[in-house]
Amino acid sequence: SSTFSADTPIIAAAASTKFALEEIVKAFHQDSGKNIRVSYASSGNLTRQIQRGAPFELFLSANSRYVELLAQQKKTANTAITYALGHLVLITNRQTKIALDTELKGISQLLQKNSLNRFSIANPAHAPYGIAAQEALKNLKLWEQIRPHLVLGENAAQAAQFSSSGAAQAGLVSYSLALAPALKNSSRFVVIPANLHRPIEQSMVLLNNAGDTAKLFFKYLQGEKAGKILSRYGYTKP
Amino acid sequence: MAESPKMAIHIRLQQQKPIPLSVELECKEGELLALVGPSGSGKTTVLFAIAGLHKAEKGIVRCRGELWQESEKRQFLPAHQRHVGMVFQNYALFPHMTVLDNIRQALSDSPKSEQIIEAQALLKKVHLEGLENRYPKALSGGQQQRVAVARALARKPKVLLLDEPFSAVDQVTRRKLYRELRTLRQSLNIPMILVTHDLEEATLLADRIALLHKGEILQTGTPEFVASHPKTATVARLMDQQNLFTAKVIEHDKETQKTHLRWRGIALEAFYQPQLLLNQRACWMIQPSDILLHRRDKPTKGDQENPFQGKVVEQFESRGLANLLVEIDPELKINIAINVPLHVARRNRLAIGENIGISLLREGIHLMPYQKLRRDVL
Amino acid sequence: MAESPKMAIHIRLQQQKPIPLSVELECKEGELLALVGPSGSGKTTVLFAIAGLHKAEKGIVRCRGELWQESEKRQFLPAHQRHVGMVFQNYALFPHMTVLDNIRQALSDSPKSEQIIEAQALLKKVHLEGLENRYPKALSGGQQQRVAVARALARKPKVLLLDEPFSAVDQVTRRKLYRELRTLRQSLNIPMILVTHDLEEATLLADRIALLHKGEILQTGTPEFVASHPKTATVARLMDQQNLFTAKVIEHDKETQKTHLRWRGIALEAFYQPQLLLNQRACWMIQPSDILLHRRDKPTKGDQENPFQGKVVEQFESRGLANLLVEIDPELKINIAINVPLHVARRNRLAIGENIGISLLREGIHLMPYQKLRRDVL
Amino acid sequence: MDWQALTLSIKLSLAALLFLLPIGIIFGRWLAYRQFFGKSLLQTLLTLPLVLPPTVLGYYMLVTFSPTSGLGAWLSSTFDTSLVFNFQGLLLASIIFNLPFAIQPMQRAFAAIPREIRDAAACCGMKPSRVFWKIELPLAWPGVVSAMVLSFAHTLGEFGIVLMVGGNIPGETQTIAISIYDRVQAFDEQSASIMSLSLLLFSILTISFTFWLSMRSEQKYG
Amino acid sequence: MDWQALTLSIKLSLAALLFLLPIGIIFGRWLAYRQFFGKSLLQTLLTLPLVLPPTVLGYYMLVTFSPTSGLGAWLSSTFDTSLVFNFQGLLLASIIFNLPFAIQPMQRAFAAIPREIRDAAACCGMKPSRVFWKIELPLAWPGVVSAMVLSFAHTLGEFGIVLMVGGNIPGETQTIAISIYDRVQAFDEQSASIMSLSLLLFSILTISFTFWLSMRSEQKYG
Ligand SMILES: Nc1ncnc2c1ncn2[C@@H]1O[C@H](COP(=O)(O)OP(=O)(O)OP(=O)(O)O)[C@@H](O)[C@H]1O
Ligand SMILES: Nc1ncnc2c1ncn2[C@@H]1O[C@H](COP(=O)(O)OP(=O)(O)OP(=O)(O)O)[C@@H](O)[C@H]1O
Ligand SMILES: [Mg+2]
Ligand SMILES: [Mg+2]
Repeated sequence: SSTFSADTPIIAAAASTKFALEEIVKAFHQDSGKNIRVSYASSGNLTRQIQRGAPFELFLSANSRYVELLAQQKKTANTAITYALGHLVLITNRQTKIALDTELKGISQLLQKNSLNRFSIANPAHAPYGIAAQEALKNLKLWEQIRPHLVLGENAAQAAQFSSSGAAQAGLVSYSLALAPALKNSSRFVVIPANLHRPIEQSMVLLNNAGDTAKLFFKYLQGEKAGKILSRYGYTKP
Repeated sequence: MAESPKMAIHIRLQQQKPIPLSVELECKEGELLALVGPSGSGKTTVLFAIAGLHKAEKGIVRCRGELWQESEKRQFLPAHQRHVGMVFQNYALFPHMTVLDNIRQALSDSPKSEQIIEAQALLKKVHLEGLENRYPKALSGGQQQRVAVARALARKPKVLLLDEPFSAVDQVTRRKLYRELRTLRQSLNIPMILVTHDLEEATLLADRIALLHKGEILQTGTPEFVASHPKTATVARLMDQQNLFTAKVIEHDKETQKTHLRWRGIALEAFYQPQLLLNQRACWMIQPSDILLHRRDKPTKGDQENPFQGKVVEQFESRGLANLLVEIDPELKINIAINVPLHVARRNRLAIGENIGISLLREGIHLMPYQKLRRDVL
Repeated sequence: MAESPKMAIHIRLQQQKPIPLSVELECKEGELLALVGPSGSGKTTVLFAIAGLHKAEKGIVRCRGELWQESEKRQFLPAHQRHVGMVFQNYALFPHMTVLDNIRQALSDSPKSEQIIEAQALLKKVHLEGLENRYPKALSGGQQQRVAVARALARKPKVLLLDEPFSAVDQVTRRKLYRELRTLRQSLNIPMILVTHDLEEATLLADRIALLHKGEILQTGTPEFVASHPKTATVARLMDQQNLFTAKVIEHDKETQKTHLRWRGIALEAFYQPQLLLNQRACWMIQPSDILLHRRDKPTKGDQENPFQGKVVEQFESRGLANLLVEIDPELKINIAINVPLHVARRNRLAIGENIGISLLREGIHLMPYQKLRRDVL
Repeated sequence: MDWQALTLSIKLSLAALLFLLPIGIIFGRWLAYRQFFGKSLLQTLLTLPLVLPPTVLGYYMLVTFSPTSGLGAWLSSTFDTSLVFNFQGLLLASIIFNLPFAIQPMQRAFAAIPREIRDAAACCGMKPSRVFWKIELPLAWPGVVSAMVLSFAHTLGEFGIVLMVGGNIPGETQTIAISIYDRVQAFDEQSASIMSLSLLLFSILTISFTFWLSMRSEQKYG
Repeated sequence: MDWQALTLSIKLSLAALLFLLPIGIIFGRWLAYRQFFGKSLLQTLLTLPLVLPPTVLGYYMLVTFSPTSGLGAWLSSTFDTSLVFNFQGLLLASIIFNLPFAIQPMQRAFAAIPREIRDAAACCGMKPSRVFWKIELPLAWPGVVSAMVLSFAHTLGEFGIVLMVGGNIPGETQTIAISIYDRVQAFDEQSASIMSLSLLLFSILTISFTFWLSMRSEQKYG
């Protein structure tokens, strides 16, 4: 490709990290003068692609499970590092009249009144934020009741689209998404306490063909500047 | 021409596009009108206009008191409401239906139980028994055409439009179909318009013929009359008259009821036709059947009328007739076509190269206004 | 029949499916063979087999020394290598090409620059000048057919196959095309096979005709001979002979060169045809042209041969001939068809209901083996 | 094997066909026989559902029909129905993204019927409706079948738009395609393969039977 | 506006057409004129790419062609090429999932040419290849165009299989469809709308021009 020199590494990143990562990549370019190309997709898809020889040098997963899987299959060049933790938010469209609270009391009231229609989460079968959402709902003893009302997004972003568009009354999605400018205007949200689910570990690992730039970026992500950016996008330090 | 109310169908068409058309036609109940004319003269287009498949720019089509088209009133009855039976020039059978079903489509007014019986009766009429369950692609050209005829009849039409309906049928079958058509005319009593390029067919079947040329009707009348008394040389040519020449009118003699002509220096006598101007050129024609062959043994009465000596330069037989081309002036290469029964030809030992005498019967010499004749007229 | 090497084209076909076919045909250089037969007899199928568009189960097709098909050797030359010029019964023009381009497709052997000139010359031959840039859908039926003829000629074929090539063309144009075809025969010198249902056309154009019936060739010969000397009553019927009857053979008289018949109680004299068994039934026919009309004023020589008195029951004119149906036995309803020149009919004041005398000329009475005749034979 | 999802998919495909058949035939026939200004443009517009990624198309549909939108609110107040997260929504989505496959082949099939055949039908006194049923439709049938097969297969396989509009609710909007997708995403490759094979097998049986039927009737007269 | 992705998509669509055109024509024509046992089955197999969800199909392609598979390893050792994560891979994927749309309409278009027209061409001495170029192809052209338009639009819009096989690499395998999808996922609705509209506009222009051209030539003789 004409716009990227040969030593521009391609890194694979979970789609949910897109907001933060785009800014970090820019900052990295300013600081080091080096370019990075990012292929965003769901962590699961990226894992499958890496298994099949995708030319990625670094993998940022929204879930530590996939990274471990790759390590087992000797696709990784170093040990994985959790560089950030993700958080869940309860989100709803501005026009939807729902009381938002960290214990989802408003939702359970709606459930009792039988007036909850649809509630969106990412698919707990494979999406990291979906798994966390399921855990949180289970811990709040809402899971069984809410199950018939669930609509499942392919990923957290789709779950957010469901609720932010008003098609679903509310949903549990990632904090980083909720901070996106477009959502800020159309939605309201509260952050769910991290103790309601296992940590949503944003793991990263260098892959077998990692070059110097990728290694540099791996370090950069653990640095202070990246940390600041990450925290602005709703991630916390591990 | 004011339309008479007795006419079962009356058509007046005027258009410039896609082809110029200026046609006025009428046809009575039970009358069979043959629409003849050269290939491309617009015959099919006229039928389409009657059937409602072509909408002429300006036009009136009236059928049995119904107004089918009147362009000024913006009235145009769609084809399916017109009750016409139409045989298409290229048959247009429904390829996905058996012969029987093709015909039954036009019988949909009858109850189901009768449809099959009626369809089979029609198939018998067109001599196609046993082919009920064939699909059109498994039929020969002539068989397809006859199915198309049966389908048109099945419609119980108010007017029957036949676009060269027998062109693909062999002569023997055709003769049978002619007979069926004649029977039908009596039983149906509807106007029928038959497009044909076969003048013999027209003569055989039609009460009147209308001659179409470049979108215009040149003449209508009984087939025999149009053939023997064409209004113009063009009509004569289109009626396949081979003996067509020009001459000068010399004298009209009322007493003897003769008109005298000068034809390439030769004096000719025709029957009295005073409508042609004296000392002007005119066209004239004679039908081969009005030419007498002089018998070698004993001269007959007609032999005195316009006698010529000539040499047979072409001869072929067809249908029991010997068709001869007789060169009566080797210098001017004037040839005259005559035909005689075969046995007469044989008895007179006619053959190419033989010298014979002929007489152009006065009664047969028909005069027309002058026009330049094409060289290729035989 | 052993195939002679001089034959330009030789065909032998045998099949049961999709229709039974058992055909052997030959045609010389420059010869025009007319393939006639009733609708559905297999004419198109035979042409398709020659052109390589139909593969007969068993068959040999040889053309000018080339082997085009020999089923035993499993040899079958595909159509595009056969160099046939074919006019399809339904024209089969290329709808997406102009008239000129349609013709040029068959001229692809010529250099580009010559193609247009040649194509235009051909268009002129079929009298279609000026229509070069039309698409087929904007042509009338007859115009399309003539384009198809031009295209077939453009191929510079080794054999010309014409499937009813003039069926949609009007009579005047057709006559011109006949002349072109005759000129062409001389210049091309290739075998030509013409399928036609018009016996007159066959007579006019063909050297020989082959009569096909239900997939079998019944008789071949010159058109005149087949018409006047059919081998069987079936052939006579297919050749549109209307005077076809049965009689009993009474006597063969070698001395007077007569064969005596008894026909429904009446004695008939025919010319000497001893091949028919005595005291057996036979079929006989006579062409209308071999029937003499007795002149009211003066009897002629032929009047003594098989004289009959009868009444005119039907009369129509066509092409200068009066076609009469004469009822010679009101009880048995035996009708005989005769035709006389119009002027003769007029002079004798023939009309329906008139009583007339006729003679069946001995020379015209042709005998054939006995077979049951269909009732519908006129 | 997720029988529920398979049943739903089949139900959805058949229901979509039920709508696409008349829509495709009516539009296809209309486009085939009518000439008008802007016809190319209209034909183009009918192919556009293909141009956008299904998920994106689904998103726009979601936004349009969600209860917070004007149209969605009107629908829910007037008809007490909603076109998201339920079968109706899936159906609408399936119909929309199949329009191009349904209409175009049918248009071509109707256009291929010679003018004179339809003229002959009119001269037989057949009303336009009868001409349609007895002549046009049977002659266009192979093209119609082809369009239907494509639409049927496409509905079975589509998941982007279906996921977006339907919300992946088991038993309600979780089609077999989504179910297979989920299994693959969950690294449950065995289930995914079993389901894929069942789906393929089912498709092969139904589609090849359809083709065979249509071919047979065509050969009779073709 | 992601011009890079748009360019890539157009390149991909055109390249796919370049392959689909001959494949569709050859297969379509063959299916139209040949009768053989199992023809319905073969036709069915050719519609199957539609039945599986694109992502799943993409996954199976990934499994088949990745360098870790037998076929992939052979490809890479023999031709030094790989059919995943690059343009070739996208192209192959696009060709496969468009096969049903390319072949079926073309088959119908060839089947609609009357037998006698082809016979007449042979009698004009035209070799089969010439018959094909001069007669069959021009007459089938409206159907071919219709198939091409569907394939073109479908390639522009497809993203499931492309994402899986291509790996969403900017400048290499990130098509406009993926790019729009990404924007939508990132709630960057403005960019998404701009890109969607541009894509639609581009499609409308190219496709309607194509339709118009094909219609014009058809009207001349149709
Ligand atoms: N769309 C068109 N554009 C221009 N000319 C046309 C169009 N359609 C037909 N024509 C011309 O109109 C004329 C009349 O056609 P029509 O089919 O009525 O002739 P026809 O008398 O039936 O001839 P035929 O005896 O050969 O069937 C022909 O010369 C034909 O070339
Ligand atoms: N596929 C088929 N199956 C059965 N019979 C067929 C099939 N195709 C043609 N036939 C029959 O074969 C016979 C011969 O057809 P062909 O077209 O050769 O006749 P033809 O002599 O050319 O007649 P016409 O003068 O009417 O054109 C016809 O009786 C027709 O019905
Ligand atoms: Mg005509
Ligand atoms: Mg024939």
